[in-house]
Amino acid sequence: MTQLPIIEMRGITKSFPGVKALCGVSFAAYPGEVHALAGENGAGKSTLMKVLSGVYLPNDGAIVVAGKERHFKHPLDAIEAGISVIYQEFSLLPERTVAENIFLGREPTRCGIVDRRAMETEARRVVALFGEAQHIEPDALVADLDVASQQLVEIAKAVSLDAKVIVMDEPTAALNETECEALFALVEMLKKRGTAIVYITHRMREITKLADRVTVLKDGWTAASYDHVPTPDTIVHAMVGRDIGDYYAEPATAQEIGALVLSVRNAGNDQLKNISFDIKAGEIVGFAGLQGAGRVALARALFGAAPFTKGEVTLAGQSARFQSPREAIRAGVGLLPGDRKGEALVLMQSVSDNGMLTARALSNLAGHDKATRFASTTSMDALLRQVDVRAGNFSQEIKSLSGGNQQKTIVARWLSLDPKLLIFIEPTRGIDVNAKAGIYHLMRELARKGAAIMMVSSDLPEVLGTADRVLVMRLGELAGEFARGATEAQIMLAATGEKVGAA
Amino acid sequence: MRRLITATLAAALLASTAQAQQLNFDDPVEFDKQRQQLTAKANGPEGEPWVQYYGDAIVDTAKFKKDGPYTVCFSNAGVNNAWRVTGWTNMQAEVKLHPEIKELIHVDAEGSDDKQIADIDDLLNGGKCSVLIVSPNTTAALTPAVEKACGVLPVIVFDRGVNTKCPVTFIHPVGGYGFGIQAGEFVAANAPAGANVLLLRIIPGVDVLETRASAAKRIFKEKGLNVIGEEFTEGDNAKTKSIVEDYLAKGSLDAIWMDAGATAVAALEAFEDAGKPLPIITGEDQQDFLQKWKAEGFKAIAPTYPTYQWRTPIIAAVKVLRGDPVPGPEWVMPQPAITAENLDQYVNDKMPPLHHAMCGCEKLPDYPAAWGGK
Amino acid sequence: MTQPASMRNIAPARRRLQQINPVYFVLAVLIVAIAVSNPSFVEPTGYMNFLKRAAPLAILAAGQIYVIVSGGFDLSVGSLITLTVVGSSMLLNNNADATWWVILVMYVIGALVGLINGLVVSYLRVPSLIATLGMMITLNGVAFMWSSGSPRGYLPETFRYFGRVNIQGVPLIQFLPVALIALVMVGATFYWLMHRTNFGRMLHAIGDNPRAAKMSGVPVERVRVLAFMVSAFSAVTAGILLGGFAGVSTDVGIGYELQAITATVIGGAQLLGGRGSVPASIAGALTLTAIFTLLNFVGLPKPTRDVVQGVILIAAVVLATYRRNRTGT
Amino acid sequence: MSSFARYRAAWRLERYAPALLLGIALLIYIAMALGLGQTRFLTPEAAVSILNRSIALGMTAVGQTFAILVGSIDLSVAHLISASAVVSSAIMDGNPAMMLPAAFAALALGAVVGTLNGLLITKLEVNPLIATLGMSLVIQGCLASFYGSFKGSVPDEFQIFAYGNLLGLPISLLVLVMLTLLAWLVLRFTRFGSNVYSVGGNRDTARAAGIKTARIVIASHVICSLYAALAGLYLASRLKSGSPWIGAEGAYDLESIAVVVIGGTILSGGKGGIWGTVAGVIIFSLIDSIFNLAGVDAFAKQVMRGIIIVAAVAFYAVRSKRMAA
Repeated sequence: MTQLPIIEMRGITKSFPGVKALCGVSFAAYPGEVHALAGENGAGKSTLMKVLSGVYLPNDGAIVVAGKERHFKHPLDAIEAGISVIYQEFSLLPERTVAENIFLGREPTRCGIVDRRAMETEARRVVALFGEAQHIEPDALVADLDVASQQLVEIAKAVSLDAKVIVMDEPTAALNETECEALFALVEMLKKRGTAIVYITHRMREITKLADRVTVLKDGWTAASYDHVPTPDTIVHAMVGRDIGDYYAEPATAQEIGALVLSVRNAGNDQLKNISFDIKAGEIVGFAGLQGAGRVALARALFGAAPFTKGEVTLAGQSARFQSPREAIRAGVGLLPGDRKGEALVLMQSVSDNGMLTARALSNLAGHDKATRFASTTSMDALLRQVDVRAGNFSQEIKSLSGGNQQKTIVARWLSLDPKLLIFIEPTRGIDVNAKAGIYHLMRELARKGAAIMMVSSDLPEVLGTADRVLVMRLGELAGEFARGATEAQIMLAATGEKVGAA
Repeated sequence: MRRLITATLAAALLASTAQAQQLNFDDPVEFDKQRQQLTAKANGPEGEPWVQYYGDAIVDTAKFKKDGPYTVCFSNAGVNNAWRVTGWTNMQAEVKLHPEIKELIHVDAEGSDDKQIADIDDLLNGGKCSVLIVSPNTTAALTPAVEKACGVLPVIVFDRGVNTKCPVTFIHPVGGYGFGIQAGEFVAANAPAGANVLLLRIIPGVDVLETRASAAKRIFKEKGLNVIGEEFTEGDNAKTKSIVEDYLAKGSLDAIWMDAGATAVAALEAFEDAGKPLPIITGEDQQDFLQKWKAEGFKAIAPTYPTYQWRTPIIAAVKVLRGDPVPGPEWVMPQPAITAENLDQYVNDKMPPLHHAMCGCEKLPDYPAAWGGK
Repeated sequence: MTQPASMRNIAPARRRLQQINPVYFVLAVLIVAIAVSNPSFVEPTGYMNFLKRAAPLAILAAGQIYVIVSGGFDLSVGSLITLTVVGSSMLLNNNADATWWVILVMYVIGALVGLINGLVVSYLRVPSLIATLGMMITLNGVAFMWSSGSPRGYLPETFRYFGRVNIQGVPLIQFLPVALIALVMVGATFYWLMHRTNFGRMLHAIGDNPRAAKMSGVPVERVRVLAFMVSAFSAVTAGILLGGFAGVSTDVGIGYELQAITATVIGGAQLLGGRGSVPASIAGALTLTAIFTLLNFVGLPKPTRDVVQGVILIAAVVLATYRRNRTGT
Repeated sequence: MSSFARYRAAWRLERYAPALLLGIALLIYIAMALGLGQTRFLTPEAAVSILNRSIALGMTAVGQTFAILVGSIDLSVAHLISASAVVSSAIMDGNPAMMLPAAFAALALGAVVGTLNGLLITKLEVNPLIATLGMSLVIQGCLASFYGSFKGSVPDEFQIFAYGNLLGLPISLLVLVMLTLLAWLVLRFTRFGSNVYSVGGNRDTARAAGIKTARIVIASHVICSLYAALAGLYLASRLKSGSPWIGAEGAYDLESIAVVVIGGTILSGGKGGIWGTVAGVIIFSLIDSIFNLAGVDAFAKQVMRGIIIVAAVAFYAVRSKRMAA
């Protein structure tokens, strides 16, 4: 290519208290090209894009747009420079309509009056680009849409901006096959118009299919950068930095699998139907499926956060249809939520307090906080050290710890209670590679000690590498069961109910 | 920068208009008039000050003559303090003495001018009222509403006035200067020249309280007393006590002058708790103060703003509706002070602490139960 | 490993100094200023009167901080104070023998008020600002209804003992106000409950992140209800002290809710929950009282006091935000 | 979930809840009037008089809606109302020629206060409750030290604002209707209005979409303060002069907040609207009228009011999945 890049990021460095998220990363996007940005969770992809979109100010480095150095102090600067980002975590306002969300902050006006008709016409036009199957009324409230439709609104927002650069952060995570194809067609169309697309994914198939260049990030560094599309193996190697083999822990041996711990029969609620499965002590059971397939709903139902309304559940022989997390915890169930900041951490409190939280919650309210029935601060310190939480001291606020150390603290929280069943949801989301391996080994260690482990993850290689058995969910039901050694293709097939050529 | 300039301008505006506007609460003519009234002989039956009046201005009310039974409407500023509670009880009891009154419709403005204006509007729209009694929340604010009512039916105003002569009569005791004079002269007569006097006030800006203070200050100045402070208590016991404690910590206090006596006992307790002898003090006719006065025997006077004035509007209303003449357009009634000599007449330990003794209610129906007494 | 280099190099002593809540320094400076402007303050009558006067607000702040840490507000405390004083006077009617059971009844009423506040916030999901605003209006009405507008009984000396009496003949300090003993006892109990028990930790957790607390097994509703009950308990206590200090009146409690919240904010509490300390809130209350006392001694009129209170309130929050941003926590 | 359903705007109870509450209040009122045989309380004149009760509260609440929608709150309106009333009446001082300058000064004061509130909240990151509470104390203090009592007086020409009639309707009511319509137009039809909802809904999302969130918050506070200043002008006209306690006396700070949330605008922002607030104001007036009709005394009225505020908000809140604190 002889063309000039539309945008170029040079030597971007960004650090947060306690974490260095990006270290001298460079990146460029050319018109009419798809530049794939690959990397593990926590490699810095999202942070890089937030710098590009003006959400974060970089500590060092430069952004050059059309040959001119720019400093984005506010997202508006980036938008004006023609950069549009579709974030992984949705940035939609649930209480507003589809059209209002698409035109958030840039509503068309006529004589100062918002031109609702123009808004709805344009929204209709953009949504129509996705094909006949995807029909969303512009005046529907976003809160009334399902996850996939919301994703579509996100994309529509960027498309309607007519941006020079569109960043898509794992856009297919919630889409089914047909929707994916429509998206790919859309990407091709945008390419033809001369838009530069930054496509963040860790799905090799999408890279192979769409990308013109590939950059791989790892732990905040540029691990590799290619002006062509290399083989998936090369990319994976650059992403992971070592062989998959020793990355995951050893599977369970036949002897290690013990008595039945959890048994679910014909259970269901408004999101789940007819669920039946078992988990034995010492076993890690992975749950795969598309976003919205009911895996998280199942975990929350077991944990009593969104209880089952029918069916039977037993835990170690006892009836176990819990109505609240507290009830579940008392009976020996633990859960590590996927939304760590939202559902697990109390950010202003210390590492130690976060570890002690559940032990204290189950103890006498008037009891001494340093020595509860389940753990004392001393035993918690030992646990935290055992799971290898790295902090200056355990009385510092947990806010300043990295994602991996935060997650390990939550593991220690549950360890102190010796749970019979431990549910991990997206256990390695936003965690760096080394910490990931640590979490995998911790899970295995727990299983060896006799816990039954349920793991819900959208990271298919992770599920395949960690679980002893994989259950696949689709549309709120169990759609298949696979022993260790299944391929991604088999699982995707079960998850989508369609023929898939997964990487 | 532009914002800064705007802000400065606004502040300057505030300050300059403030300078230009100082209402006059120190009127020597009114001062002398009220001083005379305090010692003048009132017309009307002895021992019933609620029907007594000064002067001989009488208004003819024949044009309001109407057959009974009557519906009396009363727009009340509020019953938000003990004085008004005693008064309101008086008024209700007075109504029971008049069988020709079929109904007393009472609307409570809860201390809000805005609401009282709306209330009067409602009463007029209701069309049931034979006569309207108004106890205005503030003088200026209620004037337009009262003017409007005058066009429709006879209006009687009492307690605070309005800036219009349209009501049939405006019933009130001698006034703020009179109160200030009684209290001020007592302190001046009993304290040695140069004595330290602390003025305890409720809040600034209320006309009747301002005139009390200006009268007292005029007297203190004449006598050469040393006013060492003028503090606002917001009628709060705790604040009053704290303020007095602070003054006692700083130096000696010989006398306390109060523009309203509600917190007099708290002021005295500050002396007690500090182990200091009780000062010369001016209070009001609240029972707790009178009882303490009787028990401790300190030098005190209790000028009153008598709650018996709440009986008068009902009496006047009935007269007006019958077409009988009433004192007016101002009905100024006596404003006695309680002194050591007549204290025993008013002390009554069967009555609740915040009961106002100058209520003229002892012979009214349901006394003392309705007033909370035993 | 995650500590920035600059933090490591600070001498331990200085670091500890930085960790001390600035409210204590501010309070110390104010006390010195008062003592300078009015030398008699250093005598027992001076500072004991000060503490006695500050005790109700300090107790109230120590209770309010429970609700603040749990992520809410309690605006109903002022009215509850009024209700306590008015209700006690109605029930007691100068009958000294009834003191103890009347106090008990008042605490039961307080517990009920806290319980209702907590239940409304927890189960009806009404924001505490609105729930306790409604309670404030309601209780005020109840107090007036009960007394038909003006309280009809005296408070006997046995009741007023707690707020008024100084125990004489105490060595060193000559005398000791009972209110101060009450403050120390309540302060110590509240300190223990907030900073030494599981309850206190749960309180921080639900204010910090209620969803995470729920998912971690914290009985969120129960803890929240208890927080409102503690606050109501402190309001009844403050009411007993204020009634004792100054006797019967109908508007004792007015404005105390905002003063209590102000005190906790000056004490560095995080509004909307997760951070706050009982001793610092008490210090905040003392600071507020000290400011008023100082302005009084200096002879500034009330309007100026309002302005100063407003400015200090905003400044305290700005300072706390600035400190937090700077230390990166 | 694997294919896109055809989504249309769904019918939602919340949207009609304020109207429902208003309907209930209206029914009670009518039932009481009929029951007591007081049918003259059901005439158009009576309706106008009910609405006329709450002009000042209405103006303040419409402004407060902006502050709450944007995710903030304003406790300084009560004292700002007093300040506006006093300053304008002091400047007019009975002189009709000074009417415009006085109104301008009051509005300028409102703009300054609103800007300061907004700056404190956005630039110094002070919690809006504390920022506006502090501001409220400062205004109160300034007011009391400059003006002790009623100041100035309003010329008769200016009193037309509060007492005049046009086409058989009170001018003040017409002004309130116009101000309400204006607020509705701004919120519904301008980009700024959309931005208010966006910033209130989620400040980070709004920022990421390129909205200058600080400006929106400041502007919302300026609007809130301007409406309060207008309420002050109205009260000056109604009371013939400005009193420094008129705002606090009417408890316009807490009442306006109560009215807004009764109207279904959620305290955390981003959801609700002007018509809900209007419903809330009318509900409050109706409650007043119902109590007056029934002859309930002021104290019992207070008790009921407190309960009604909580019950109305619970009516909305109990269905939402949000955890309250």
